[in-house]
Amino acid sequence: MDPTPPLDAPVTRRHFLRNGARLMAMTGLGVAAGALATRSTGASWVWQLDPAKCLHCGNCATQCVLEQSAVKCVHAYAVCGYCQLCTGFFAPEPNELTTAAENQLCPTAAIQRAFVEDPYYQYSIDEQLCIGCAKCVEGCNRFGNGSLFLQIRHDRCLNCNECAIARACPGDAFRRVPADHPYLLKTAS
Amino acid sequence: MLRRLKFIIALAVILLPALLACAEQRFPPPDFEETHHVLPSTTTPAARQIWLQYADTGVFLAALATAVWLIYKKRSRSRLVWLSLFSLAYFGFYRKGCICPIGSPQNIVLGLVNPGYAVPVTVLIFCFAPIVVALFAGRAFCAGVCPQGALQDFVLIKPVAVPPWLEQALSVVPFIFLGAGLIYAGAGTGFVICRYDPFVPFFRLSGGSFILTMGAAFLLLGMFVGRPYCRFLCPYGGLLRLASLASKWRVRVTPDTCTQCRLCEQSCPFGAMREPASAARNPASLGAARRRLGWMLALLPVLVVAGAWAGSKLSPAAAQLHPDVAAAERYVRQLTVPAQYGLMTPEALSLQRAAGDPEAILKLAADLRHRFDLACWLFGGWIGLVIGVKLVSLSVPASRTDYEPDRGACFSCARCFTACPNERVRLGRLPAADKPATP
Amino acid sequence: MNNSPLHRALCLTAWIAGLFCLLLCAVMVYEHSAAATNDPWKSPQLLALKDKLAAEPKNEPLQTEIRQMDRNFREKFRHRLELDRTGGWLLLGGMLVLTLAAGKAAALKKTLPAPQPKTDAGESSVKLASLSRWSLAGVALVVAASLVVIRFANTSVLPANPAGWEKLLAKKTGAEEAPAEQPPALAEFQANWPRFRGWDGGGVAAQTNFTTNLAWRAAILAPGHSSPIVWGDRVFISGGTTAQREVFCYDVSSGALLWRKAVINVPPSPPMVPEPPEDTTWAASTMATDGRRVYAFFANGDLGAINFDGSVAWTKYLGPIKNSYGYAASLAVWGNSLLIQLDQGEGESEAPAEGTTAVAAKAGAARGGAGEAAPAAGKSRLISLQCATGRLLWQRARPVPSSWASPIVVEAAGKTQVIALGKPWVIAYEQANGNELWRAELLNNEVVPSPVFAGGFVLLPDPGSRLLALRPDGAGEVTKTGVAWAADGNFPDITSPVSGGELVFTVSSMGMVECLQTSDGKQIWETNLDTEVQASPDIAGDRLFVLAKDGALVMLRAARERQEIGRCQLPDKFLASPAFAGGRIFLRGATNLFCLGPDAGKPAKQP
Amino acid sequence: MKPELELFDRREFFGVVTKTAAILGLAGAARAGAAEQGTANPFAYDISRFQKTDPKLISHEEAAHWPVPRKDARRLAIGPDGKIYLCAGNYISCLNRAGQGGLELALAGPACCVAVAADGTIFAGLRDHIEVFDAKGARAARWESPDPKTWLTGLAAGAKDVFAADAGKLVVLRYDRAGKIIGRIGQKDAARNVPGFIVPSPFLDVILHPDGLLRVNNTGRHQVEAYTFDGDLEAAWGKPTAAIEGFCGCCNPIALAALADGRIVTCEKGIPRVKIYSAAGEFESVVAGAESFPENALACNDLNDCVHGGIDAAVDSDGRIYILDLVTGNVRVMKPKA
Repeated sequence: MDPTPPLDAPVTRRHFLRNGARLMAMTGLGVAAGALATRSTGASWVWQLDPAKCLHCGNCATQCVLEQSAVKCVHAYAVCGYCQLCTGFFAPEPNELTTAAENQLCPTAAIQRAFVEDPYYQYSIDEQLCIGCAKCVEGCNRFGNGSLFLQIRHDRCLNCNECAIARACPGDAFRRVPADHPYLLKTAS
Repeated sequence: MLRRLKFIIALAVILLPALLACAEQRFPPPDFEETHHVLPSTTTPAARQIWLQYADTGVFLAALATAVWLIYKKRSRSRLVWLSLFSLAYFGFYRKGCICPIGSPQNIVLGLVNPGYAVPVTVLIFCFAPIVVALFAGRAFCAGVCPQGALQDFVLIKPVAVPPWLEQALSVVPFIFLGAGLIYAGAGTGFVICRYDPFVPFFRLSGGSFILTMGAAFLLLGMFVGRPYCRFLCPYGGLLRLASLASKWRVRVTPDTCTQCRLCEQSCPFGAMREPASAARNPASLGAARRRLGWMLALLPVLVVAGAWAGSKLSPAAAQLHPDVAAAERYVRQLTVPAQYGLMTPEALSLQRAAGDPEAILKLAADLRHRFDLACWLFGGWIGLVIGVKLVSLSVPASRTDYEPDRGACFSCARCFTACPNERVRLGRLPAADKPATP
Repeated sequence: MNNSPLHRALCLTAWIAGLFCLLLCAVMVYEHSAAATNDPWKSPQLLALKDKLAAEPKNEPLQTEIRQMDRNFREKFRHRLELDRTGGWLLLGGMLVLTLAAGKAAALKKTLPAPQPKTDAGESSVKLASLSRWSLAGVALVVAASLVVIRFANTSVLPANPAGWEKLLAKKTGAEEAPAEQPPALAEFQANWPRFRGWDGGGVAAQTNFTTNLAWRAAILAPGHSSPIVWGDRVFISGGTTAQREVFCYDVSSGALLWRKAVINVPPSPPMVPEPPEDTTWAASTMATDGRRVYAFFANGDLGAINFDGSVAWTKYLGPIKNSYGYAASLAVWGNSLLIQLDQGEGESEAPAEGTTAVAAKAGAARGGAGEAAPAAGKSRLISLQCATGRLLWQRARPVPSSWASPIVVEAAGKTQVIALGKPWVIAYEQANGNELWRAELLNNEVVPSPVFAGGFVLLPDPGSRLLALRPDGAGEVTKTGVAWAADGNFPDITSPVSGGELVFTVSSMGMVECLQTSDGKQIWETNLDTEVQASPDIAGDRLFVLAKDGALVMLRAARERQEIGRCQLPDKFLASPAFAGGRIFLRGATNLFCLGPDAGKPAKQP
Repeated sequence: MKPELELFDRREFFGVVTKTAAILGLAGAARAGAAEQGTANPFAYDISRFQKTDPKLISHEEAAHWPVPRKDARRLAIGPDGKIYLCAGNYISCLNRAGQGGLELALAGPACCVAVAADGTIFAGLRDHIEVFDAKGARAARWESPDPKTWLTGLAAGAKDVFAADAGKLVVLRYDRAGKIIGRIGQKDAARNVPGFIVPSPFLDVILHPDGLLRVNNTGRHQVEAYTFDGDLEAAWGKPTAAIEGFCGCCNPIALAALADGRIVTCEKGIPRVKIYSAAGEFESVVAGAESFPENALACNDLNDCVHGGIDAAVDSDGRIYILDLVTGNVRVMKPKA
């Protein structure tokens, strides 16, 4: 790759070649930059999880480069039925409807259940504990309104150039989106 | 499984109207008459501020400029070390190594191929600035700004000389890696260069077992072999190597005349120092060299064509890295052999998804495979080209009068400066008297 | 200086730091491996306990045990996360110390180089170059080998070429061709009466031996003006009420009702549609058959294909149909395709109704885009469906309003042409693909009579004004060039002409019979039956059959001299045209289906 | 360089290289192993064991099944003449036992529920009002919407009264035959200790039980509640669990039907199944388990909420149970096992 000319050539030719190469390289870069500049954006991109495509496979908990995934379960309160028996909170065969460990579905007890008024209970996520395993999401979607769903929490996400979860997502639910609308929340329609 | 799939397919057809109906059917949450409880709203923590990213870019450019200044004006290794440590701290451990120039060419290619992806300005700068610098002043980026490089440079304890013939041969690997990274980016199938960056896990203090082990291995190797990743793998290093071949200025070991003392050769841990090479004495071998060069030049196109042909055969395997193609594969497989997957495993779910709308997934896969056919064809040709050109360059007889660093291979780490007696004299560390006499 | 205390200290530090790092690594790796059993969601014990509890729900100690275990598993989990966070930094620190110390130590031990000047620079560089080339070849080989391994390590079952993809997709979307069934031979069509006025709509029977004694009569179970069709030993009629539309199958020899089948539940057919006018009925359009299925089309837009055993093959909704007098055009079958002339509306200005576009769209989708010829501005169109599946083969928009004439298919000018009338156009389409062959702007009145093809001409009355003979070999617009001759006169407004070849006969609805010369349209004779006629006349052998509305079946000689051979009277009201097949004549009255022919010796078959 | 130095260096170099290679190899192996076991999902929400029914529990077998002529079927009822009345899309279709039949009533909007009185009068519940047709299908009356939030999902027609389950207002409305509201049943009322209905998804049903009481499914509480016509809560039973003896999910049972002998047929969604309970609420047997409704079962794990899964059931005079699968639009006719 060393464009050294044969020995008998004058030294100046080597310089000439080098300058030519540099000129070409610069123009090449310039053209590429120009081509991109027309479409390039001042903003940046972030990763987004589309809950409509999510298959609740558990990859978000295991595949993220972070020890504790940047994907967490979030709760669309406006969609929730405030069920007494929340299938996202209770195991399929709950012993009784209490917050005792044996009745809970969440492996890390990250869902808090608060009594509002008979017979309604409010459920909220403790993000410190949530590992984004989507077990509750599956429970809620299978039986309920689907108010529990996964989202990438951008205060935690490192915004890797290649998202390790996106790579492994069976539902193809991850997308690069402009950073100004990073979230895709469910709303009561 | 097969029965299940039939049902799902039926379902996909049946449920389309239902899907539309569902929005209307969903029930609002209770209006809490007694407590008038107000519904909390879902929090949405913001991503990193955009201006901070521009700040990063500023720091990056500043660091580059400083590096150039330290190399050419100050000729100071120690300060360069401090700069590289700063870069390691900032771009490495603070910014977690994302985005770094090493992966940025993939974004550029994706931006060129996929109109849906507009390359952020910051990425453009991160990608192009070091190359432009290299075109004028060599690999200053590697010397003082690249956190990966700094890390390896830092762990280098007892340098061992890699045999030059091996060094030469392995120097093609970065280009092959670059090719792979770019075709995958172009085919919209992830960024393999980022995927196999062995040091980013250290910056994040977390990562998969495989990549962590890779990183550890590279660090261990790096204790004895100078910058193994930069020299034998880093694709961006490959780009900079090319660029700096055409660089306007170059690092000079000695401020004035070379005394042929070979101290600099000893001092370079990266095997970048080239010894003087005069023309071979007897003209016979010269003729042989010319003939060989001719043969190699003739071989070049052959290699390219052969590579392209072989590469085109590669796409069925290469495409499977894309999840959708993999899903399609799985789907078509189970049509003949019913698949057995565990409960809710990603494989099973992706299979369900494929079965829900086979036409869509197959169309997608077909499109991707088509793209990969072209991409792999190019990749093969690229490999052929790289090897061919390297052969040619190895057949061009070199001619040097002094000991000087190879334009491409030199990281301009400034180690050799102080090894040169003349430089020491210039710095006043040696009295001019006991300059070793030229033999 | 090897044994300098500094050096020893440095070495010691390096060793300690290294050990520390190793230890830390070991701990962290262990923690991660232990996660398989210590994570609350993976631990086998915990899961086992939970199952146990499911078995005995009221077991207090078990519950407390679970809670306890769950708690300290969560503790462990949190602890592990802690360790990961802090351990990472510790590890870095350790490595920092290690490298610094080791580096310094190495620097201390370093013996200064005393290189000797090189003499054989040139030679060595040449040697190096050749060595490098060989090693490069080695690297290339390794790369190639690994690529080959990758290639064959993960094989692909996906097709390699576009054709393969096409096939795979076709298979998935179920759009692949239906098993191509061989249509019955043309001779079979001719021997039977498979559609309105015989195999080609010409009203000419294949046999000549028709007797007029009443073989049997069968009650009409649902009203309708459609004519009977005959295939083999079955005669079919259709009828309909607001409640449901039906197809009836009778045995030709005994008149026994073999089966009746309702064409219902044809999504997206609406339940309520405006009643068609009384004198058109729900079932005015005559069915067609290809010996495998009978195809029935009703005024509400329901199209049904019914197998000969009475089971439904397929149904399709082509409506809604906008037709002020009610839809009446009959179906035509040719080979494997079913032709429907769906003229409707007051003009071509109206936008296509949802129903029609939906059909087109559906067909397009099912066909992978082959149904692209969606109807244009007007709703009138000519549709060709695949007999076996009802899949759309092609459809062409027609620039005409409602019409009531039935299309005919003729073999002329080396092509199979579909000829369809609609004010003001006579248009011929290619039967295979629906491409327009020629068109002539000749019709000034609403079109009820259907065309016939005889003596190389397409003969069609322009009701009330004239009879036209067209040469079917033109191309493009043939209004000027295509007309062989035009005979003025009060030509029928309802019944279709009939021609044995040399002569063409028309019967007006007032009962005026005219005989013209096919070659030039010169009138040979005319006679007045002074009775109302709605059914189209037919020719069998040398006899011209004219069925009057009041039930009189008049037989005239189909020849240059006028002669009435005879007539017989049937006790019913007749609007449908008779069917001639297998030596029997089938006449559909308002209340009864009559069969004239050799007396049925056999006992009536039971359905 | 001095040759021996070079040699030494090279040996050292190769040593290092081999070590590294070994490490990398191990890493690769480790990773491969990880990939093998990585397929299992430790977080799987496992209800597969509930989707298989113990054959010993199944008491009925399929006598016939046929498709509903129209899309979006929601409820079915059985008329005195033994005809099946289905509300599907904007129509009430009246079919005979074989699924054949002509009479169809077109409605202004989607029909949510239907009931047929002993005299053949047809009551069709639209989203917010009731339309009345005589046995011939002629429109007889239209009972206007009692409340904008009204969402009718169940109807029952007695001799003198008509009961409409209003899932929107969480109440069962009692109409007289003239269409006047003469009672509101099941509204939350501590004094009469009526707990009130919880209806997270639109499936509130009401049936007339042979014992002269109403049965209403309080889905959110997983209870079947018995009310007098005047709205006194007489009894309630039901256990929330995915296990066979209870009602699964957030809101079940979604539909009820009563056999002549007083036993009660319940329908669930989520884990779609139809079961029979004694009048007192002991679980007796399974009419059709989840495996009989595969599409219905999948409807819930494929889509993002489960409101369009679902089943409805009705019982005819000779004890055959008609099960309407809302997802496939099929009706299964189940007769007791011989």
